[in-house]
Amino acid sequence: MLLSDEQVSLAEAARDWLAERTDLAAARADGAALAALYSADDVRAAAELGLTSLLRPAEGGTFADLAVVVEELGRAGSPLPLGQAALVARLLDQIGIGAAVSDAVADGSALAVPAAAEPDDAAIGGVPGADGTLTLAGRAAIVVGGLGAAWLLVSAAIGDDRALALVPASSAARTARTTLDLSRDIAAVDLHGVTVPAGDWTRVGADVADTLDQALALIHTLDAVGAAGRLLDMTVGYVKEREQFGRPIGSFQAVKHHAATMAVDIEASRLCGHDAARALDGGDLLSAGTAVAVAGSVAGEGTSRAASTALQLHGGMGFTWEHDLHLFLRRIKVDELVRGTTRQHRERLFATAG
Amino acid sequence: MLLSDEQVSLAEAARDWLAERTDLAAARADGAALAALYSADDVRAAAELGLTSLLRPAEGGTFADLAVVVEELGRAGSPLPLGQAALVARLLDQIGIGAAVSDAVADGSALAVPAAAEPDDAAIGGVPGADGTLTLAGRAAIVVGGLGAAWLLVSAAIGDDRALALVPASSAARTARTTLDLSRDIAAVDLHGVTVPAGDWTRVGADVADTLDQALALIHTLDAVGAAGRLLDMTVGYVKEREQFGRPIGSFQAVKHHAATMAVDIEASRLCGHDAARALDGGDLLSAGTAVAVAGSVAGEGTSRAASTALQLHGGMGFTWEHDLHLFLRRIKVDELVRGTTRQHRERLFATAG
Amino acid sequence: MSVDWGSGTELGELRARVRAFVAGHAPGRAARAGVRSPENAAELAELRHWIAALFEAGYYGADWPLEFGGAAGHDPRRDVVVAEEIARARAPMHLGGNGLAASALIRFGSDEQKARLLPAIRSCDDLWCQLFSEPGAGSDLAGMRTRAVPDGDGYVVTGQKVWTTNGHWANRGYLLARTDPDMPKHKGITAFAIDMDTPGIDVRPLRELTGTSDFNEVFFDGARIPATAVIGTPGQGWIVANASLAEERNGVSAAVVDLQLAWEDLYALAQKIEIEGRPAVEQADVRQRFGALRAEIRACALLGQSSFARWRAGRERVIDAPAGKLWFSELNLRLHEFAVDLLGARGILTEGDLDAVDGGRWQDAYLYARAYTIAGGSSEIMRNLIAERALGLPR
Amino acid sequence: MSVDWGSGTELGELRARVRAFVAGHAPGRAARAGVRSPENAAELAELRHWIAALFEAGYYGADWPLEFGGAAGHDPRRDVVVAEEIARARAPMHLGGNGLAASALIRFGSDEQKARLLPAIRSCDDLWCQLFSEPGAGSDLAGMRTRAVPDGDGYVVTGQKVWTTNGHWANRGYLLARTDPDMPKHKGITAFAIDMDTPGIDVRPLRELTGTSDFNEVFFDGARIPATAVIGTPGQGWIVANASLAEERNGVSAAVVDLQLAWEDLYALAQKIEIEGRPAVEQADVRQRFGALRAEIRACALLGQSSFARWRAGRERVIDAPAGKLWFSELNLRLHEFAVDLLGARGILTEGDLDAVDGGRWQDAYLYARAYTIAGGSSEIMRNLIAERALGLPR
Repeated sequence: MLLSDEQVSLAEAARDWLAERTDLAAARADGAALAALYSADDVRAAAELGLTSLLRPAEGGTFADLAVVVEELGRAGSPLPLGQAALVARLLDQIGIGAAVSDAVADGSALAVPAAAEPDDAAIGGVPGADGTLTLAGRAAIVVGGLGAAWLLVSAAIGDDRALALVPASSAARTARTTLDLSRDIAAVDLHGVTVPAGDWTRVGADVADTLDQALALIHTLDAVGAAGRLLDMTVGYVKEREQFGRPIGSFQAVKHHAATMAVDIEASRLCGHDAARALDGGDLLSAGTAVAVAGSVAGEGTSRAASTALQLHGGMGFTWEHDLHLFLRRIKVDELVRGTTRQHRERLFATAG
Repeated sequence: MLLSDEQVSLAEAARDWLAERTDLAAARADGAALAALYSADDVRAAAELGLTSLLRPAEGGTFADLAVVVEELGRAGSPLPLGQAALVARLLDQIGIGAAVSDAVADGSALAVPAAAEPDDAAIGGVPGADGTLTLAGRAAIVVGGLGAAWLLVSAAIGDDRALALVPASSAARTARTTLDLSRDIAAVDLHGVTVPAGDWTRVGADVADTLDQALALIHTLDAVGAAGRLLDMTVGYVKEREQFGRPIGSFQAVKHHAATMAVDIEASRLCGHDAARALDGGDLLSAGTAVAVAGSVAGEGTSRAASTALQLHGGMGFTWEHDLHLFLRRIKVDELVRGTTRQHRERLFATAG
Repeated sequence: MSVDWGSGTELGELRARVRAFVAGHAPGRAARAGVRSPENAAELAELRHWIAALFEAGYYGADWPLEFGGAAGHDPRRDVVVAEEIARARAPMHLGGNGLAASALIRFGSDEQKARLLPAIRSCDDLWCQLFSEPGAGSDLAGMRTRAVPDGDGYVVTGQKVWTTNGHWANRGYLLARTDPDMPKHKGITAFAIDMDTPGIDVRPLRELTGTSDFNEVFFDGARIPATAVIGTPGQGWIVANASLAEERNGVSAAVVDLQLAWEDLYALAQKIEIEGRPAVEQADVRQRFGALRAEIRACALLGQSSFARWRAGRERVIDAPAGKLWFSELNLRLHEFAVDLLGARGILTEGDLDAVDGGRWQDAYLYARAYTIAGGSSEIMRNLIAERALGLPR
Repeated sequence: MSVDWGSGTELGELRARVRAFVAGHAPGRAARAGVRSPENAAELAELRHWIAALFEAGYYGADWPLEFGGAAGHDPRRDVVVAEEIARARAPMHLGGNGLAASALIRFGSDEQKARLLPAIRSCDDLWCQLFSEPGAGSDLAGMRTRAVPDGDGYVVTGQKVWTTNGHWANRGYLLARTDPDMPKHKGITAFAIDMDTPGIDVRPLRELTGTSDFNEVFFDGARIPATAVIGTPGQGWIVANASLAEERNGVSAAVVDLQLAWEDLYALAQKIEIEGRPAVEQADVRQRFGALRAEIRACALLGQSSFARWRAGRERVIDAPAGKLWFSELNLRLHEFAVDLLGARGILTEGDLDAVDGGRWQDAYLYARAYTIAGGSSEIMRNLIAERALGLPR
């Protein structure tokens, strides 16, 4: 269950690359345009590193590998929706539509992200036409990467059936969201009246639809783990340097205990996140669903608590707009609330225990 | 809202007297008989101090005064159900039955305690007979002071009406309870078939029945506040003396912060408890009901947390049977769970907010 | 909504009058958490007008010396009622800097200072900022490094202050600086009443993590101030500052009113939203949280009232103020964390988003909440204080 | 009940065999929390028989040297499976003292000691107690004060030990004592294998707050022990003790199984009880707590497995063991506090009361739970360790 040497290398490569490419100052810019957050060149470079094709069956990609990368995206505070894109590439390959889009994602010439209703919202509906088209109705309230993506893989319901449909992002009505998160591109996507040609959509089994939901949830959990890890590093660094009453505040026992609690919360969250990734690789959707909910429950509480502690330990310093701290705190809160809240994960763990 | 000079004196007198009279070692004795916990002489002496007649209208007694005494009973870990007895004396005076019993309680020749079903249990039923008697059915699962009392004031339901009935304790089937609490006399009281003669019972308004319920709940809250205060004193004393790594452990910042949190929890709990007592004196039962629930909610969590911290800070020392610590921890947990749990108090605060 | 929060103080007739006055005169207050500065000159003018009206009506300044407009036999409970009613109407409070400066001047100022400076506080023609906090000191006020070096008939000030509310609007400053670097810690500090347009003072706005900008950094680069600026005597600054800080009592009851309003608004919101297809208020965990918070808010009020009553009776204890501060600040944080979580995925939307609930106020308050656990002595400092000075644990 | 807790280790065939063996041979274990001693001689005999059978079958002691019955190429994951299956069947575990002594003797003992002492551990003819903790030292093992003064061909021991499990049954003791008082802290400590019937050793039962009596105080008053009792070399005691303590790894996975069983039993109980006239399991707050605990138990298992895997791979980190210990002990406390609270007023009834739920086991476990956050390095010590040694914060 430890990371393989390859995974450690992958993490390091992603970390180095992201550290160089991520401009957190851009996230603080007022009315930050998406263009300021990342460029087409960033996407191409990520693809060259293999980060968008990590999950393609032909590459032997695994969720366990993806977990490593997503954690680094969170740690960097990166705007790039690479986890989401890699997931779309995998699903397209798996269900046999949109081969060209999958290739485009893999080579970095375009981004594609999933568009699905939030768990508590009404599902996006699809009505099949006589000519093999599918007409969509409904809205994905929160789509991470929705503005920058060229393509959306829409998770839709046809009565009791589930379907996935690939639509050009430009065909949907997209609105930039103003959220707690300043470091990512988040959009509302309205799909009312979008018609998907035959061949660009297909009915899928519950397994595929569930994989999409679970993987999306897990991406946010792992992102939060990475972001919280960054906050721990920032906090440890700060309390070693900062002096009060003539001593570094990191030498005060209460500060030590807070930092230790952060470290334990993050370690437990990380282990649960990686365990869930392995469970998704294992292919048993019931086990995977449980593991994803476990990770969501443990990390939802643990990473938000860690973020809150980080802010407290930074004192006034962390309270300023210019400090990076709040960017990660905000991001972690968003990760906790979208694609399944901590509360929803716990309800699932209770309801499936019978 | 501060204690009056008279109340401070009352508290001090009760504290000194209880410190002398309370034998915590007896609580630890195996199969401790009630006789070992307290004697008829203790009751008489308490009455002489005025502790059983504190609430009698003719004495100008107030719940605010009672609060002071009950807190001291908890602080001492006393087995004496003086709050309960004082409450019975007041209610008997108020509803005009059992004058002799009320006097006996006041002069310490007998103890009387309320017997009521726990909030989540079925009420004790009463069926009036043609001859003016009342025949009871049902059970009070937890009656503090039930074994040592000569009389029980039973809170019963006659259909939708409420009634109070005074019965000789010997007429009910009483069983000693084995509970977490080692320092108090707790009994189950079965009242099936007990017939109460005319004149020993009366229908009462909801105000009287509610006062009984609220006062009983509050007695447990204030008892827990006193017990937690004792634990704070014990803990502060211990961490000042006990050395580790060559320093008193009370000089470690994390220990300090735990102790400070205890102190704040207890202070808030105490203020809420005394506020509820004043609200009961105020006579507006809606306000009083809210204030009692506020106290139950704040102190239920606060005193149990303080007890748990006290045990942690005492380390192995507090883990031994011979140390008094666990007697108070146990008592606090019982105070939290009987006559309304923290959860029930919070539900009430929600439900009455509309 | 009609939650019975218990009556704070019982000066009912005064309360009714203040309530009517506030309803008739107060400008609105933006639904933002915490200490917020006027956003523009128009807001500032409105605020000056409102504060002056409160002084004029005798609701503010009643505790001042008679010759400066105070009332004979003033009952401090009246100040509590005024503060509560202003908060209840969501109207702006007294400016913190002005209140603090007035209190210092009244207790320690020279007759000349009082005559010159107090009237302009009443009329609100002057705006004061407090210059205490430093980037290097934080909760360790004694570690202050800004120096005021005696030089001829005055002092030359060099150093940096931070978290200066209204610094960019203020024309007067209430400054603490070290005049004697050889004295240990909090000795050798002096309080000053300075002009903010003194050459060598540079005020730069500081933006908080909420995105708003209510505080400033203030840089002193050889700013020359006259000896007459000293409040009290040189070296007495620590005593002056502590005495005026300790008078910030009415803030607690106003803060409790803010909590009550937030609870009531959140309760109303919970009636409308659904969780898992059922009204949120039918979920037992939601009910439990609301019930617990209601109790904790009441406890907060009682902590404040008890502390106030003890102060009036001359029986204040070391634990009183820090316990109230701790309880309030942590409760306020819990309440707003709960608010954001209650909203589920919609909880991420902030001011500016069309779908943001209540204009994003819950998210704003959630982010701002940590200010209270940090500023004015962090929770850690409060716990140290209680442990060492109230419980007597060894340093 | 069939909660999928995730597979701990994957040695499925072994697991099935152990499960059958345990079902066939194990005596029952009382539903009491924590480390509990046999209550009488009959229980003790049953226990000896059971432990010996586990050695005989090769489920225990497989990691021992071949000449003392160990297996070639032993895979430590087998030990985890054995521990988990014994816990899952609620059967008694290996005696802590015996395991610890064996591990110390195997790594540091002389050939003579091994030949003399190991066989009686296998056969469980010997019962060992661990003599480490002292009333004055607690979590500060380096502050140990019991002295073993060199005297002729041996040592004279004076001092006091406490929290000695099975002290009243044990015939052997694994003792740490200070042989050189001039050396600082943890230097100058020596490990000994002693006979408990040595004159000058007095074992007195200690009763815990639960009312049961599983520990002892052990008084040494000039007890004379031979030089051959030294394990390793004089002054090496700290290293010996730490090495053997570090091998208590299988305990974690067994403890997780205990948590899983407790959760499952509590879940079953929650199906039966009512809160406010509705089944407890329909209350959202109850559901939330169960859901959260299920996740936290799984996290506990993963912390243990990760730590174990890192150890096997030679990549153990400072944070691993303390993080697992902290997580387990605090989770165990939360779970049992929840259990007692869930029962409402009935939660006060304990063993011996006719109406006590499940014979009072939840109350017993609730009281016992604090032992885990105190013993074996308190939560405070664990957090210090993580902060200073894993995060590098200054002392």
